Amino acid sequence: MKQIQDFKFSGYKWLNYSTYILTLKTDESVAGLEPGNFAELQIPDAPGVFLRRPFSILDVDHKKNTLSFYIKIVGKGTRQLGKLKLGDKVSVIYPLGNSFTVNGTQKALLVGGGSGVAPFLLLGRKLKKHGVDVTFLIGARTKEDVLLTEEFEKLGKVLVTTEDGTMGQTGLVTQHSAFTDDFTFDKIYTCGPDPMMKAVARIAKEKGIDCEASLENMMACGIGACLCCVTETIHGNKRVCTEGPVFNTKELVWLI
Amino acid sequence: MKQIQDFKFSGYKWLNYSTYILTLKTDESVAGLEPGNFAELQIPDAPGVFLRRPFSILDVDHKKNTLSFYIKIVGKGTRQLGKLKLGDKVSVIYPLGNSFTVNGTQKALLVGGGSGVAPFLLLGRKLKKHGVDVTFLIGARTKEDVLLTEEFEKLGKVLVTTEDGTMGQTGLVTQHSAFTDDFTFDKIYTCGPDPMMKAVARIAKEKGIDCEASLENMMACGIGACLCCVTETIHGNKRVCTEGPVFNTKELVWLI
Amino acid sequence: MVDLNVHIGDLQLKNPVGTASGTFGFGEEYADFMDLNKLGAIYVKGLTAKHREGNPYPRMAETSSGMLNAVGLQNKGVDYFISNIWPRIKHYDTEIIPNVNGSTVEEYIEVTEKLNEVEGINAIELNISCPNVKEGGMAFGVSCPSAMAVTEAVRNVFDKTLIVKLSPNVTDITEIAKGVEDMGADAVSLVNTFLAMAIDVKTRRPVLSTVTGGLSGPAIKPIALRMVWQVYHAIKIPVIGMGGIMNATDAIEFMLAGATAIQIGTANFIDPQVTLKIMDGLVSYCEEQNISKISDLTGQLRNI
Amino acid sequence: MVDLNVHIGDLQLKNPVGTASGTFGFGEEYADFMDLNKLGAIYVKGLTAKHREGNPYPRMAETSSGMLNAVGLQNKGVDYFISNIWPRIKHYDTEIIPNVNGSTVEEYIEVTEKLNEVEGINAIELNISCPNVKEGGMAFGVSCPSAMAVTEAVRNVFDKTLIVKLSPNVTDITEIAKGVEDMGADAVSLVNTFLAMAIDVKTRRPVLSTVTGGLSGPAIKPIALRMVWQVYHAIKIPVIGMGGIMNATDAIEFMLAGATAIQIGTANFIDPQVTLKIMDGLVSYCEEQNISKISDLTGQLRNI
Ligand SMILES: Cc1cc2nc3c(=O)[nH]c(=O)nc-3n(C[C@H](O)[C@H](O)[C@H](O)COP(=O)(O)OP(=O)(O)OC[C@H]3O[C@@H](n4cnc5c(N)ncnc54)[C@H](O)[C@@H]3O)c2cc1C
Ligand SMILES: Cc1cc2nc3c(=O)[nH]c(=O)nc-3n(C[C@H](O)[C@H](O)[C@H](O)COP(=O)(O)OP(=O)(O)OC[C@H]3O[C@@H](n4cnc5c(N)ncnc54)[C@H](O)[C@@H]3O)c2cc1C
Ligand SMILES: Cc1cc2nc3c(=O)[nH]c(=O)nc-3n(C[C@H](O)[C@H](O)[C@H](O)COP(=O)(O)O)c2cc1C
Ligand SMILES: Cc1cc2nc3c(=O)[nH]c(=O)nc-3n(C[C@H](O)[C@H](O)[C@H](O)COP(=O)(O)O)c2cc1C
Ligand code: FES
Ligand code: FES
Repeated sequence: MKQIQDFKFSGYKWLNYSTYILTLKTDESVAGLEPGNFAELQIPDAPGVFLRRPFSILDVDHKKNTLSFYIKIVGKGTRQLGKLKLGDKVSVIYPLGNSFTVNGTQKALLVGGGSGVAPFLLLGRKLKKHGVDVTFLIGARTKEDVLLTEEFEKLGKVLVTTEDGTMGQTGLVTQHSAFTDDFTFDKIYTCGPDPMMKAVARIAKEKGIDCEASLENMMACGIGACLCCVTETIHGNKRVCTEGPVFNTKELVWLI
Repeated sequence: MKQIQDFKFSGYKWLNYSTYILTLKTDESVAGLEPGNFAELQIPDAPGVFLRRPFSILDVDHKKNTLSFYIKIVGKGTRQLGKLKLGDKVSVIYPLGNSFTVNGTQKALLVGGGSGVAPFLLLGRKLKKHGVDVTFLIGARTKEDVLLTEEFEKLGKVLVTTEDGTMGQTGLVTQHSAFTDDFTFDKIYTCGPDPMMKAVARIAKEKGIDCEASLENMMACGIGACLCCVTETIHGNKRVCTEGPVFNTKELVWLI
Repeated sequence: MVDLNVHIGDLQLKNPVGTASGTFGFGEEYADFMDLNKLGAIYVKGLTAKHREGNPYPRMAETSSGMLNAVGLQNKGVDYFISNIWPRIKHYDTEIIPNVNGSTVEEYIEVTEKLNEVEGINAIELNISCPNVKEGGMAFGVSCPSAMAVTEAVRNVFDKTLIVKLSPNVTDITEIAKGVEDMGADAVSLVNTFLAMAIDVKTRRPVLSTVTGGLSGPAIKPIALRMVWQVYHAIKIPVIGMGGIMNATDAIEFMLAGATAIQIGTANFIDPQVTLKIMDGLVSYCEEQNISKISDLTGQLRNI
Repeated sequence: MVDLNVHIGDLQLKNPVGTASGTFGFGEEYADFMDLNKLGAIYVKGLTAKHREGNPYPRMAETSSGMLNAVGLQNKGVDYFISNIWPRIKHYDTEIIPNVNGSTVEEYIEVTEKLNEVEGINAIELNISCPNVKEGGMAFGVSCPSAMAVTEAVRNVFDKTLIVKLSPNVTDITEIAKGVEDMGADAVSLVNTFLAMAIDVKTRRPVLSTVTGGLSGPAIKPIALRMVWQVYHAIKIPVIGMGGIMNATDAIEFMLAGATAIQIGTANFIDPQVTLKIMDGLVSYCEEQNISKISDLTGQLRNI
């Protein structure tokens, strides 16, 4: 069940100058959630920010009653959210959206770019629990933007591409040799910039395997009421906040 | 010359639950100013506050490069201004408006209510410097709202009225015996709620002495450009931010 | 105990607080957050005769104290509503009011005739002010003759309470209000969104797929309030006020200006429980001000 | 070096950034804060034939991302302007453009004829959109025939650049824009403020002495931007855009939508140096985007 709950700022872990992990704590218990779910945060005292902001749930701790988020600063809201002080209150609506499916998967490739890696921690854990062989493929502009790899290494193999060649293979994520070497994955999960996800979906189509993409459309309500966040699917417009954010790319009407 | 200058939050002195002295500091030198002058403060990160807010200058320290303000919380801006943290920047436009005149005054009564006492510290000092005999008459609802008396006692006699009788004489400021006992003041200065100032002005008129009142009209620009803050005078509408905030009450078209 | 009942046409609403069409889905979307039975009314998402896909994405943009939307009446059509959605929501103990749309007068009539047959639907809101569709919508609401024509046509086929939703994108909203009153509307609701626009300077493209969209939220409140005040003084039927109401103070302003009831739109997105808070705030205000019937607030703006 | 020059009628402005009438006094009020010579233009406070006291206090209210004003054209009259103010400000190396008002067509003509004689005054802005006066003002600007009539009358007595300032309180702003273009206006400026209202729920009274006032500030920006875009596509003469511009990004949005030049109003109250910052921001944008002439931005909105 969706809920609205007041959390308190509990801490940051800054990963680089523009990316941080935000942890929020509540006195009540944290609701159960699934990999792929997201939350809508109301950013306190944020001048110029009117609506809530959606973020994937990076991690949840049911003992400590915390939720954490992996946030990349891209504008006024994400900047302000990086300036919380102890005791600041953040209202959170969660868990929202559907989640990744894991049924039947044996060998999964998780392809993420930028803040798109956020849902992969919970997804990686779930896949591992289900005995799935997990490989993370992370694309970034440069070394400094390749984050969370330590966490991912606990769950599977981690491959990296950087555009400037400072880490892993040089180039775009879709140029990684994982896609050309003997390719034995039976499922791709992807989250990140649209062009990246489209390229990944194209590869999945070529290989004839399933691909699930987590979309980041602009949202107003986040709970299915406003119909602002739709994406075109073969069954008509669907709400990314409700029927998504995770879609099987076969369903999406992407010009790929 | 009016200026716009960035100040940094330097400290609070909380006088009661809803009133504080705010001190701001700049790295440059603080401009010269006169009793009665005010400033327009831009309240940083204040959700819902669009315009600057005008406040009388309580005190200035040209050695430490500080300005201070005596602020009563009445709404969102004054509430937010009471939540600054070290390092917070406040943009200040000052010195604005005209100032009290002291020429020829020998024995002055300064009648203030609420945050209206703010300009009286600088005024009291100037009067004292000019050898004027100064009496402060402070009206408040209750004891807890009678503030700054220690400061004022350094400059002259301090009389008090409270509506609930918890300090000084009971009643409204205009009911104080200072107005009935042999009245030897040759000038009244007043600042506070409009009804109080009007009552004080009426007494001054009866006594046949000059009275200067500092008005607190709603302002948009504070620098004479918008014509929002006008008060009606016998010479037509005048801008409180520029031809005021201090007016000789003889000039005001008050229905008194 | 403050009496919160208000009357709109033949409806008695248990309180003046409703949710604005298009911002509250079909109510169900908010059921996790609140007891829907507490609402005075739920104005559900705009319906058309046939299934509509609405406009392409992107459909929204955030603005200073507001947002633009260009949803464009995406809905599965009135038949789907009646057979699939209505049965799921009709049990709620609140007035559920469909929002009726059309590209032509015939389409308005078609949708209305179907709703007229549904037991439990006691009122419709005739939307002649949607700025996000190419044909019909706002075009009807910005010209007095066409607003009157569509109201008259719908009135002829609808026996229950008819609320006409007005567009703010007009020179004189009182003229349109008077016109639809003359044609038999039982109430007017205002305002719908303002036609507006956002541009992304990096790409030099409009933010919305449709270039323009509808502005809602607190940004428009002062204009909406003025219109409610003007319309209240121009007509005799009740006014349902909306546009940027975020809290009880805003709601009271609309009632003082002349609204009999109000609708909460964009505020639901920020706080899905805002309607309950507004109800509580209305009660507190009435208690503080010794008002025993909330309907006594309507139009009680004093002279300056 | 980015070429910032823009052309409006016979004027060559050194840059597109001007200050909006009524928000910048006669310029002098801002001289302590900035070098006025840097401005593209200063549109000075509205003038009438005779001295006017304006409306009673209170004249302003803060709103979400905006403000209401009900100043009501307080000014000392055109003669006083010409003999006392103009001599003090004429030396500034910027285009100083008086804003002309009237309750009747005759008054507009009288003010214009006097300004027409003043050497150094190269343009006027004809304000047919003031929402804060009982007679004239906006009444002229919300009806196409009267907007055309006053424009024609003024055009007949004015030899220099004539800018007509349009009201946003209309159903179709393009109709009025086309009308005044046909009557010989050299440019249009838009938008003036939106008729709006605020209520104090404690006293249950309007906040403004005049009940309604004009809404300005970022709240109105999305609507103003839409109107500039519409008008740009409807007429051939230049458009001067305004309404809630707070920074260079906003200014660029207006230029992309079709503005040749822009005016900054309410933003001056919050930051008296905002115009300089906007100029710097325009230059940076042009440099980043490899634009050598800022006038190349006008109307360059791409398709979605
Ligand atoms: C389901 C979902 C999950 C997301 N998960 C994460 C996450 O885990 N970590 C993370 O850093 N980001 C995530 N995002 C993106 C995040 O919501 C936006 O970066 C954020 O809303 C930007 O807010 P801002 O105020 O900083 O930016 P603004 O100043 O509003 O705008 C800056 C830029 O961000 C874009 N943007 C603004 N609002 C949104 C929005 N609601 N959705 C998408 N893009 C937007 C704008 O188009 C603009 O280009 C997610 C988005 C969605 C829809
Ligand atoms: C020249 C001048 C000097 C002043 N000096 C002081 C001072 O030294 N100390 C002090 O505490 N206050 C002073 N004030 C009043 C102070 O400006 C207001 O209390 C403040 O602006 C309220 O801001 P807010 O956001 O807290 O209130 P809001 O939330 O905006 O409103 C709360 C209430 O305050 C009133 N108010 C809002 N803005 C203004 C305004 N610009 N001017 C007057 N009233 C307003 C409103 O009508 C409302 O009733 C002065 C005002 C003026 C004009
Ligand atoms: C996302 C969205 C969708 C809307 N859809 C409709 C609609 O289908 N029918 C309608 O009459 N109004 C619709 N509206 C307008 C609202 O009902 C309301 O008139 C407007 O938003 C102003 O109120 P607010 O400022 O409280 O949101 C919609 C508004 C929004 C924000
Ligand atoms: C206090 C104030 C006074 C104004 N006076 C005038 C005026 O005399 N003549 C005029 O044409 N417009 C006047 N305006 C309107 C502005 O010039 C401008 O059109 C409007 O404020 C929108 O721009 P903004 O949002 O940047 O302020 C006034 C606006 C304000 C806020
Ligand atoms: S964001 Fe409102 S329906 Fe998805
Ligand atoms: S506040 Fe603008 S003129 Fe005084």
